Amino acid sequence: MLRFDLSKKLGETELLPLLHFKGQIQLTGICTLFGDSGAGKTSLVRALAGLDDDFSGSVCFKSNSWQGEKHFVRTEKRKIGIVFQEPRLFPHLDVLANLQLAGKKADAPLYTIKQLAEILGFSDLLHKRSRQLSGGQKQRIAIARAILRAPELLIMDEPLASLDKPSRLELLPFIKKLGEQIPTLYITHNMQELFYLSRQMLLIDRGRVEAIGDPNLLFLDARLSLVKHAHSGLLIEVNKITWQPMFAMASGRIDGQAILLTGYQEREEKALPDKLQIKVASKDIIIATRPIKHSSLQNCLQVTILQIEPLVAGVALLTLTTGKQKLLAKITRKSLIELKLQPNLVVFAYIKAMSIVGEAE
Amino acid sequence: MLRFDLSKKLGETELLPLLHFKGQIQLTGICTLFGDSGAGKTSLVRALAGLDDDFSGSVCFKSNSWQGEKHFVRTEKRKIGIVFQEPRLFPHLDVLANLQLAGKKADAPLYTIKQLAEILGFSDLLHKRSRQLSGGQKQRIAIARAILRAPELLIMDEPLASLDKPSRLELLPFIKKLGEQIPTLYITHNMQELFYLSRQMLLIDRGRVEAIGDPNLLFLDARLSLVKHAHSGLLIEVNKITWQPMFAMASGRIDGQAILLTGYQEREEKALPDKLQIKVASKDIIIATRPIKHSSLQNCLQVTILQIEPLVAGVALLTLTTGKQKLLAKITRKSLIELKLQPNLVVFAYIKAMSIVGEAE
Amino acid sequence: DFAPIKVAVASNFRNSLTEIAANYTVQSGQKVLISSASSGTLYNQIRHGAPFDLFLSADQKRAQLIEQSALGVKGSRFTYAQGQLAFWVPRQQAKVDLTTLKQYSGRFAIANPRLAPYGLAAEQALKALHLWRQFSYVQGANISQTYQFIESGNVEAGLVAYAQLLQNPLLKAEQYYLLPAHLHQPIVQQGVLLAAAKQPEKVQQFIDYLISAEVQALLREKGYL
Amino acid sequence: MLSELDSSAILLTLKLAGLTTFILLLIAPPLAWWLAHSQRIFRPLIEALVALPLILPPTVLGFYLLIAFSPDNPFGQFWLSLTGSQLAFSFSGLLIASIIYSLPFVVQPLQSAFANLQKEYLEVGAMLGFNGPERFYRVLLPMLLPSFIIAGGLGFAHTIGEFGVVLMIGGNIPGETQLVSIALFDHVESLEYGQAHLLSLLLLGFSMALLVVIYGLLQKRQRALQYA
Amino acid sequence: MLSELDSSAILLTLKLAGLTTFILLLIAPPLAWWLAHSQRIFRPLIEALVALPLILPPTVLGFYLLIAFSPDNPFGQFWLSLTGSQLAFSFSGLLIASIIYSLPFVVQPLQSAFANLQKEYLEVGAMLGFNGPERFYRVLLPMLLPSFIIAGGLGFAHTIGEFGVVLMIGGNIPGETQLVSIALFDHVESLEYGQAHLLSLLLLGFSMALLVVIYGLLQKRQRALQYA
Ligand SMILES: Nc1ncnc2c1ncn2[C@@H]1O[C@H](COP(=O)(O)OP(=O)(O)OP(=O)(O)O)[C@@H](O)[C@H]1O
Ligand SMILES: Nc1ncnc2c1ncn2[C@@H]1O[C@H](COP(=O)(O)OP(=O)(O)OP(=O)(O)O)[C@@H](O)[C@H]1O
Ligand SMILES: [Mg+2]
Ligand SMILES: [Mg+2]
Repeated sequence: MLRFDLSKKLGETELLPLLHFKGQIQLTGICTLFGDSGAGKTSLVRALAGLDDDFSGSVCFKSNSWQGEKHFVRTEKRKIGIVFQEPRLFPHLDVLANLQLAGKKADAPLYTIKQLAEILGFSDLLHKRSRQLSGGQKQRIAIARAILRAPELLIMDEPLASLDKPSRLELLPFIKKLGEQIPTLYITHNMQELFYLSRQMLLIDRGRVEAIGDPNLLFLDARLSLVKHAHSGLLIEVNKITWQPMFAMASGRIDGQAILLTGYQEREEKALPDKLQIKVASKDIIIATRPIKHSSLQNCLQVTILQIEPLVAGVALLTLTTGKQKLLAKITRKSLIELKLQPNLVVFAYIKAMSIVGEAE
Repeated sequence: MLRFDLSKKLGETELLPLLHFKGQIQLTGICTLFGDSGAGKTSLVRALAGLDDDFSGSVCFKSNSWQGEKHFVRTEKRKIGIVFQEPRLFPHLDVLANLQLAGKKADAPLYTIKQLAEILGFSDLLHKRSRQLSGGQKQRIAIARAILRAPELLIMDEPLASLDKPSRLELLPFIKKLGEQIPTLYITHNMQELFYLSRQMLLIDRGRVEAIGDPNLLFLDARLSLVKHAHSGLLIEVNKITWQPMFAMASGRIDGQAILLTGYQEREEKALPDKLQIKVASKDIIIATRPIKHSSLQNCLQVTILQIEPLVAGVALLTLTTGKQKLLAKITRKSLIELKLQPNLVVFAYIKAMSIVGEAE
Repeated sequence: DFAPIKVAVASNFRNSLTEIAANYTVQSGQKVLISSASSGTLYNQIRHGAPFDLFLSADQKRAQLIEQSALGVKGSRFTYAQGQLAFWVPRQQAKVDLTTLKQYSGRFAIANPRLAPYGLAAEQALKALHLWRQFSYVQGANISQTYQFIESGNVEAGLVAYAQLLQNPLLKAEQYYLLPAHLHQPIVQQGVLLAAAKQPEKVQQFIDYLISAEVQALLREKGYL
Repeated sequence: MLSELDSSAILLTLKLAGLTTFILLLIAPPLAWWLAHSQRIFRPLIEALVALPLILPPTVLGFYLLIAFSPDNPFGQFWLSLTGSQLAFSFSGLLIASIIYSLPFVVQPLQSAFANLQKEYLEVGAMLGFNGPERFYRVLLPMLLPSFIIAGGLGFAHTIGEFGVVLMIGGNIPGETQLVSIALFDHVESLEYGQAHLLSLLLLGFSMALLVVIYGLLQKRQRALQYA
Repeated sequence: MLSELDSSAILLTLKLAGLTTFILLLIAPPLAWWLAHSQRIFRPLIEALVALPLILPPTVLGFYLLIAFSPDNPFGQFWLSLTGSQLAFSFSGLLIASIIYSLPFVVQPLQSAFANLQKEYLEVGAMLGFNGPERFYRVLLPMLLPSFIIAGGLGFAHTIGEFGVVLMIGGNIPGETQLVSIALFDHVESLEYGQAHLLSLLLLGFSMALLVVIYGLLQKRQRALQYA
């Protein structure tokens, strides 16, 4: 458990006269920090790391009080590994020396430099200086450095922001696995990362903690500042996974209804997990009032319309339910009118595409 | 026209022993530089800007030779506005003074500081110092600085990397418009930005220019290193745009076939453009052998299958044509088998979702 | 025992004293340690506890001040040398004499009258000759600086110590004119035994040697009176 | 209270220290830049040469300068033919000597700052269209202002206190080469302690006041940079 | 060639300069850090105080130190009761005086470097688990090595050349407090030019060699940092 109640005055004339962060988060897996540019994400993690002593208030990490009225545990004693928003490699050291320095005070790092170099793909860069690295290379080395510190808490401030998509997709599973070994605070602007990595999300808005909770629920809540991101899609849990050798594809069930999992890599039958999480983008759902035949649409769920909201001109957002789980669907006003859709109507929701997000617990 | 042939030896033991960039690009609109982390994008633009005199070779900008065997025009004489990969604001100056400094040598900037502050959303930050800004705020100010330089060429190195999605979506149209006024080289890892902004793309791979051309064509070419990104979708041109007041929606034609444009903002009828570019993701196309009725699927194109390629297990990629234009569609192997699809077959392609990318010329 | 005698000597006499002390050590076996600085510096040091046995000042005043204070041994003050002033014009072809001095125009080097006894004497002599207002002066902080001003060619002429001139192997007799001693108060260099001396008898023996006829004769050869 | 000589010495000292600092602040930055960044093989030699005036005791340095300034020697001769006047015992001579002697004190704090400077900011300067000199005064100077002030302050203070060299080549000519340091030395040597204390106090008081004001402004700026 | 006195003076000088530089490199960094970053109102005052020894001519400074070191005064008395020996005219006295006098030369290049340091790197140091002193020697020192070398070199060179203060405080006692600078001064004063030139050459040669080696190593490291 990480509990904090921290505040800092920035000055009356400021855009944000006061930063005040209060909340508590579970230290299992990755907790994502999400919010607009300038909302205060970096400020919060810096305060938690003890890097900004202008913050007053309290911080409790597990059973230790890191900051209170009369005491302040210094950063170096908090055992936090930080990937700063800028890489901050030491310019006078080569990559290897930068990483070795990180191990000086580490008790038992989970990985060796060599392992990390392989995982993060910088084995060839060990003897380069910071100046000779590309932006993305620096970021990968900064990640390795934070891990080598053998921290009890890992803070990553947009660590993958300047990586290309394939590298990012390659690293995400590693970060997710890491998060299961070391509690992690992860700042990102990327919703794919957010949904893939986190079971817990801390929403920051204008210098405050606006909400803490399951990203799924927060993205469903139209009262939050998230509303501008919402409608992009929700996570759904699929269980009873089995393998369909004929189509080289796995299938499963959502609240009892069968579904085929596209995009899931081939695995041996016994290695299949029990449950999976998938993300269905709201624009990937097709609503039909009768079943569709003779098409490439494979996945059909029978759902009930819960709510119909107008979005931008010409587009409406439907909230659907399969019983226990919810889905969002974006359709045109034209369809809405032609199909005469209304709340409580039962319709067919065809899922055109989905992404496998991870194995559910 | 920007023509260059530049090379730099990095050393035999290096990952990339040699950087060698050769090519020529049109100076109309934005040219995107795309490539993996460490491919050499930053190195190329630095060489073009005259910031790395270890490069030998030649650079010609319009009718001026910037670098040749015996001469080298210094950066300060090249009139280039650069948004560096890191913001690099002067720490001893506040935002306003940073921006004013940029105007010192500018002949006739397109925008005033005030206008840029409004467009880029930093009006409230003018009296802050670099240390007091968030990562995304710094980046926005670095963009403004490069514009205020009144450059003849604009270079932006991942300028939006640390912005939240709503801010990014807000800024993209501005950058696109800017690109029409000042030729721009734009480095990004984000495919949405790439497709939205660029008519021309420079693909960098392992220290070389791998290809230059229309992103649509390059992403269609399986021989390029892009193959790992491909199959995500293509741009399509829509013409004869008209307004459908009943559905608050615009419609148009693709190679003569009618289509409804979702997601296009309301506009007065006369302000509608003649042509639009839309992007259709390959996973957003549904193939049917007979027309689909009673569903929210609105847009149907009759297309001919050109090619069928297996992708990962269980998924196939179809290349379709409407006559002149091409579309990619990703479908499951199961559908492929069940619908008995083959090259040269005429099928119905339903477009579930699309994004409006911009007005075509 | 063989604890050396520590002598504090004004810089301008350091050379001569080194030679004298070396002779003395050969004769008596007694070692002499020489520390030199300007008389003013030595005076200040002695006042603040410098561990010297004997103070050889370049003037009379500072030796007197020490003698009168608790730092010196009353009645131990003695004159060990008396300097002579010479008018030196190294680049002169004809023989330098009083007329040369009287007709000289240009910058004139002397020692600072406030700091150095040779400077004071120079001022007195030039005033006696009614020449004081005739020149513009360049002042050395001590007599050796004054000598160097002239020697280096930066000043053409000036009043220096005769003892210094005699050290110069290139010196020719035409280049200088020895000023008559009556033109200024005698440039007496006095010494005083310091109260802090651990072995006053040994020091007194050295003083006796210093003022012995043998040494005084040597000093006359070296340009002292 | 203060003798006329002493007060004219004060004025002269201020003039010398001011001019020396000014000239050094013109000469030192390019030299310091070169020393901080050149990859020439002989750079360490030049670097050591700059520090050299420190190694010799000032009086001895002054002695050698005296020889160099003499019209018998090429440099002194050159100067004489150029300006018609002699270098030794003149204000110009003092100025040249002070510049040589105080050079390392101005060069080295600057070099220390330049050596750690991130060249990135100069690239920004070039991007903004500034040429070399403009980058110096639009980017480097304001960014490294504390170092320039420290360097200037050190040079100024040192020129005020310098003494051995100016004693040797100044010749203590009232109004022309008689500086406070020499006057102060005179007072101490001639056992005029009262005047020595007074002049010391005055010199220290004035210099302290000046330095406190400059350093105070510097601190204020720093505060503004961090907390405004 | 070289008299026995001169060679013992050289050894003594090296000992003094080495020790002074060593001690200054211990004292100066924290002081310079404080001067570069403190927001205390009295910081400019301390900053000016550090520069103060420069303002007074060395002999005069030496004179006041002499007074302070005298057993008649509290400080001198304190020292006497502590160590049983007098401070003036002893090696310890010389050492203390040299430290005071050379302090600004070591502090100010460091301060100049610290003032421009980006604190970001110290935050990384803290993140990596290093406490204050560890951050100093694991982060600051290696990162700002050029500045430390410049500062140390300046302090060393200056201590070698210093003369006014040590003459006053030391008393020019052969073998005990007679340093090369004083011996050299003596030679010049007593018109022993041959010995003066020889000693100057030796001093310059040795110091140059030392500095060239140090600065050369520094340059080599710099080259490695940029081009390796
Ligand atoms: N020292 C400071 N003084 C005044 N304002 C500050 C200071 N530090 C940060 N701020 C302000 O606090 C707000 C939060 O900054 P912070 O860096 O935490 O944002 P962020 O959420 O990390 O944004 P980004 O995603 O752009 O990195 C910003 O508006 C910033 O201008
Ligand atoms: N001075 C240098 N010496 C040696 N290698 C260098 C130097 N500068 C860059 N490189 C190497 O050149 C390659 C290209 O670097 P560059 O910064 O151009 O990449 P990039 O395409 O901008 O990557 P990113 O998207 O991560 O910013 C990298 O592998 C880098 O390690
Ligand atoms: Mg941030
Ligand atoms: Mg890059």
